[in-house]
Amino acid sequence: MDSFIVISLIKAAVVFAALMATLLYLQWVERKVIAHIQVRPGPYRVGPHGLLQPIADVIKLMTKEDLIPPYVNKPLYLAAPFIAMTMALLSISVIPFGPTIEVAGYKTFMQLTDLNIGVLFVLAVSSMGVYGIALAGWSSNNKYALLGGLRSSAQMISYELPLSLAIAAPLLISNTLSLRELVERQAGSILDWNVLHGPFPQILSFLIFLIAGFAETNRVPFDLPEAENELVAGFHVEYSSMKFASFFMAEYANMITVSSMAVLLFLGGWVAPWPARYGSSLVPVAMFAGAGVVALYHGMHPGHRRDRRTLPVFGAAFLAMAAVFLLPAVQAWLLPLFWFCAKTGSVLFTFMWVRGTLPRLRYDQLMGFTWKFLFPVAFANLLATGFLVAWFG
Amino acid sequence: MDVILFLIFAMIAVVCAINVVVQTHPISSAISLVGVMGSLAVLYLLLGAEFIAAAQVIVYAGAIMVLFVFVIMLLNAGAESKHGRSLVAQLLGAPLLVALLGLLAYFVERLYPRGVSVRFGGFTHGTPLDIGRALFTTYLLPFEATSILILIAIVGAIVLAWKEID
Amino acid sequence: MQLWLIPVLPLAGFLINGLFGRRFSKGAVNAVAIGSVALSFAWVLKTILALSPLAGAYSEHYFTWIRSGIVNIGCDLAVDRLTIVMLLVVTGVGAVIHVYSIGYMAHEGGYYRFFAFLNLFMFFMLVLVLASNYLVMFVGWEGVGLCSYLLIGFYFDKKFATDAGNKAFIVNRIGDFGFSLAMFYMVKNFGSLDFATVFKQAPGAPEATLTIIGLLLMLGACGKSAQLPLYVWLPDAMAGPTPVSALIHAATMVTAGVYMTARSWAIYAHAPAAAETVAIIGIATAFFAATIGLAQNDIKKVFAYSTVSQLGYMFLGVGCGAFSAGIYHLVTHAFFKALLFLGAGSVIHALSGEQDLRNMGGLRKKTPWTFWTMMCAAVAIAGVPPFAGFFSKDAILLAAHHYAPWMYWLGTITAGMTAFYVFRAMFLAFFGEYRGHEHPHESPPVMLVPLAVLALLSIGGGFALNVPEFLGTAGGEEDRALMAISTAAGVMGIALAWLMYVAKPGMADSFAASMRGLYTLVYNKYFVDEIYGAAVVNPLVGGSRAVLWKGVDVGLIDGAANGVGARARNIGSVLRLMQSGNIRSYATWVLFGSVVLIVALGIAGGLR
Amino acid sequence: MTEVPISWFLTLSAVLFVLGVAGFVFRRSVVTVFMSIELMLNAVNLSFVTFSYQLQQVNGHLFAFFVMVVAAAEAAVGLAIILTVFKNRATLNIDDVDSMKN
Repeated sequence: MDSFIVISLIKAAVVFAALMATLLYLQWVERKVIAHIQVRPGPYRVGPHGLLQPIADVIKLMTKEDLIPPYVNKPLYLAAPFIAMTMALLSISVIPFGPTIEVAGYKTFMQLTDLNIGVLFVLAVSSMGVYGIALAGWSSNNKYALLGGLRSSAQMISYELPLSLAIAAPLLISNTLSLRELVERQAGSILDWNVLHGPFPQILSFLIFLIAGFAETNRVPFDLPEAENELVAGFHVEYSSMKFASFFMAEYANMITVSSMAVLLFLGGWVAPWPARYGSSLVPVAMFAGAGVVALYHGMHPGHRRDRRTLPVFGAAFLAMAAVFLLPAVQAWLLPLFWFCAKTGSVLFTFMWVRGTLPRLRYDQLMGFTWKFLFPVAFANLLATGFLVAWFG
Repeated sequence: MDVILFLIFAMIAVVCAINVVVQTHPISSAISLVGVMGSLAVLYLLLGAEFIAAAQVIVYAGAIMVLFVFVIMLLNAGAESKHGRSLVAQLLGAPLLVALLGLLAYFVERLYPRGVSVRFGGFTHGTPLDIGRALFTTYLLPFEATSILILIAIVGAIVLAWKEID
Repeated sequence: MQLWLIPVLPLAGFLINGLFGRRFSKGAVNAVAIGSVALSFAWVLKTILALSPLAGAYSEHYFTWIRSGIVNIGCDLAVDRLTIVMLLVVTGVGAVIHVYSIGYMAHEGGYYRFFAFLNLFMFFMLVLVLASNYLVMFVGWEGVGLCSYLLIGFYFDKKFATDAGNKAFIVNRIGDFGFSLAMFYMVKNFGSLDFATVFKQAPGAPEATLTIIGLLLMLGACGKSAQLPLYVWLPDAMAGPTPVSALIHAATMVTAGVYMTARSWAIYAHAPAAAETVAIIGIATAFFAATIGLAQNDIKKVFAYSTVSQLGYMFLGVGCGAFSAGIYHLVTHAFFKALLFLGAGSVIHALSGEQDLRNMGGLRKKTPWTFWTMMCAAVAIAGVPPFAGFFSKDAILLAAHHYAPWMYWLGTITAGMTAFYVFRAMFLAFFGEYRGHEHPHESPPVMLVPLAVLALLSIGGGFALNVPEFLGTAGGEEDRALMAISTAAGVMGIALAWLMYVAKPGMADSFAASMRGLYTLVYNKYFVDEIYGAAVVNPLVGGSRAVLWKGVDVGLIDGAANGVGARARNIGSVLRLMQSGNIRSYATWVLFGSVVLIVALGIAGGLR
Repeated sequence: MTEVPISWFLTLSAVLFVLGVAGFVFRRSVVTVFMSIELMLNAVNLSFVTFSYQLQQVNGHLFAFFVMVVAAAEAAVGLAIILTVFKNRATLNIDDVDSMKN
């Protein structure tokens, strides 16, 4: 009993810290990615390659004046960012990052808690997320904010349907609602992942899930609630300081949730693309080593003066990481974690990539797209999967 | 532990429910109602109804109440107006309510002596598997009927909302 | 042997034509209607070949229709020799008349409707004939009544046609009432409606029972076969198209009563009183109708009364115990009377709708085919040997002589009158000068070929088809003297007609003038319709108006309904005060109701 | 004492139900009245699930599920009606909606 509580607390602390750090740096990564897509360097001033930029942003936001406009509905105005943030973080608690591990004699899951209705839990929590935005829009007592809130609630209700339907299809194949079992049933090689699984590959529902996920997280090209050029920022126009930051963090946390759900449902979770006996365990080593070598090489021939010191440091760190991955003692939990993070990172990169590529939709296009195209296709896909499962299962 | 959980969430539920009734602004009522539903979901978990708890949050809190909030925002409904009166409701309402509550409580106490009690984990047949099995065997016809009902409701809602302003 | 195919083929024709005929061309309608009847005829022939020599009855059971207590009624069809005769007449003559109708109905509206109804009639008639119990027979019985109604009122835009249809239907109800009572009585006493079961029990049953059943059945037969006193509908039924008169109201449907009586001979054989009543009604009808026929001017009316009269002959034969003679006459009558009607139709067709004999004359030259074929029929009905009518009529008269000589003499006089009025019509139509205004023209071949076929049957049908022998009940010994007397009566009738209408055309009028009262009486059909109107119809209508409408309907039913409404409104005007339209008030009332309900449940002990 | 008497759940359900009725009877805003109905439905659902626990069978959950489905359908139609009424009469006060026509 006691050890359970202690382990849970430790795990919660670790996950929370890691999540916060990720949230901080995810924004840096996104700014960098967008910048490179648009052929510009992005943040570069604060710290090497702008690496300290997030810290600076946090300091800036925390020290800013927290302005509460006089005409807002105060309780809800204050509650809205809190709700948004809470709901965004809550779903992380059921997401598994790896298999059972043994640390100092204690066996535990690399997961805060394993629910046998994990998928439903994530759906439930994410469906509550809309309150944050809707209430923020309404309580601000501002027409732009109200419009943003209205748009977001309509959009999120609408896109939840294809999202749920797209989730249902792989669930039919795996026949479980527990996220952990879901991954365990995709174990093996890349061909066992739901996205490519057996007689009924779920490519279609994977794409639908991704598209609906963009909409659920209010990302480009579906970011109408905060369309800055018509609604001057939408639902959070009246927010400043840490409250504003909360909405931002909630959005990124939601992105992470959606990405990890995509990975768990379709891409096999922490399972390597091919079995370790064919050398999949060497992939991270090779990657880190390659990155280290490249960094070292650029450190020898620096583009900037400062890089002469920073790049070799990073190169050395990467090489050290590669070495760590070779240690058998940590391989058991580090490898799954690596694969999970790699896959989630790839999906997150897709998010950024899309943002840097696609223009924003018009509102009627947005609604028409989900109701007239996405929903029927998701439905047809679910039906087909159901029939195939009944036929072959 | 179970008693404490029950008392906490029952308290939240009752307070939120009272708030639903006494708040004059619809959106406050709506948020309070979400609170009631959330705490009820926890109580469902306590009773071993995992699926219903999840459905409660997804369907009620996540869809129906969002729809309410959406409509309130769309109509920009303010605090309710005070005019209009119902003599019957004013005269009979409160006594009847008290009578109803008293009767219900009395019969519950009379019909359910203290012997039967609830303990977390005392009922394990509320999983999605059990629900699904019952839904597609014993309750197949009602299930299909509800799907027709939903379809009709969608059509009806569209027809109603389609009407232009006179 | 798939007997069901025989009636179902025309039914299929009815369904096809009735449902889709509106879009069909006339050729397609013809093909369906005549094809179905011809196939049915062919199937009858095949049945005969397959079942010959058919010593006993052959029956098929399809399904149990009604099972209730002791009553077990199946949907059964059966074939025996009697049925075979009827089948051949119905399908054979039916097919010929279908062909004829192509020409006759060519210019009429509702072409597909006519053929659909004809096919439906064939279906019901065949069910009637094939039935192996009284209930299935009753289905056909009612069905042909329905078709008769539909076809009499075929020109439903004409008041007299619809009135005639109503009259036929209502008068038949009286007869059907008798038939139903007979069936109930049979179920009560025999516990069955199957022919075989009933007839097997009949010899042992009390005579009173059998007499009651026989009389009730006779009432049904009188309605369907237009006997006294229910004959009044048949002359009016001539409002329908002429092929209908020929098929339904001369050859087949009206003989259903004769068929039914003959079918039930096992009952009559043990109920002499009932049989005697049948014979008396038959001879009375024969004589009575013949007298009316003497003075009619409408060519179809003449033949209609002739039909009534001839049906009387058939009943006479059946009633005298010579049911095979009655059936024999039924067959030959079907040939020559159908021919007479079709010929009359041809004449009417030639004159573009003219039916009054006084506007005809001299048509012998203009329409030779019609004249000669009709002449065959006229000679046959007059009872001149060796034409068809001679044999059958003679068989009946012979039986009547055995039974009661006065019936024979009355029958012979009637035979003379028959010859007279038929030839009167023939002479008025075909001899002398043409008195009309239309331009007569011979009918198309499609109408003449059926005439020729029926003419051949009228000529040779008598000695070629010995029906009594086929039915296994050959008549008694021949009596040359009686034969000669009846033949002489016929010839005398012809001669008298010749004298009065060809040799000395003025003689008829002076004769009528000299016997003014009698002539008026006969000309107006003894005022039977008027008597019925005064005695039955008017009191009924008046009574319904005064009592049922003013008293029961307005006073009682409307009063009760309005009273209930008024009370409800009074109560409502009080309760309305609760219906404020305020939703919260309603909710409070619902709350009030639920509290009361819970309290009541608690007091009643429902919540324990 | 770690177990909760089953009557507590039912009493809670009764309290919530009565609060829903109170909202229906005393509130004037159509939307709030509607939400009171949802509150009553929730209270009844709690009873169903409790009974299911008491009888150790899943049927009560099914009833609760069907109630949710019906509530969803009702919300869709009801809110559409509220929208239409608001369009036509520009009011959300339930006491103003007391006649079939204006």
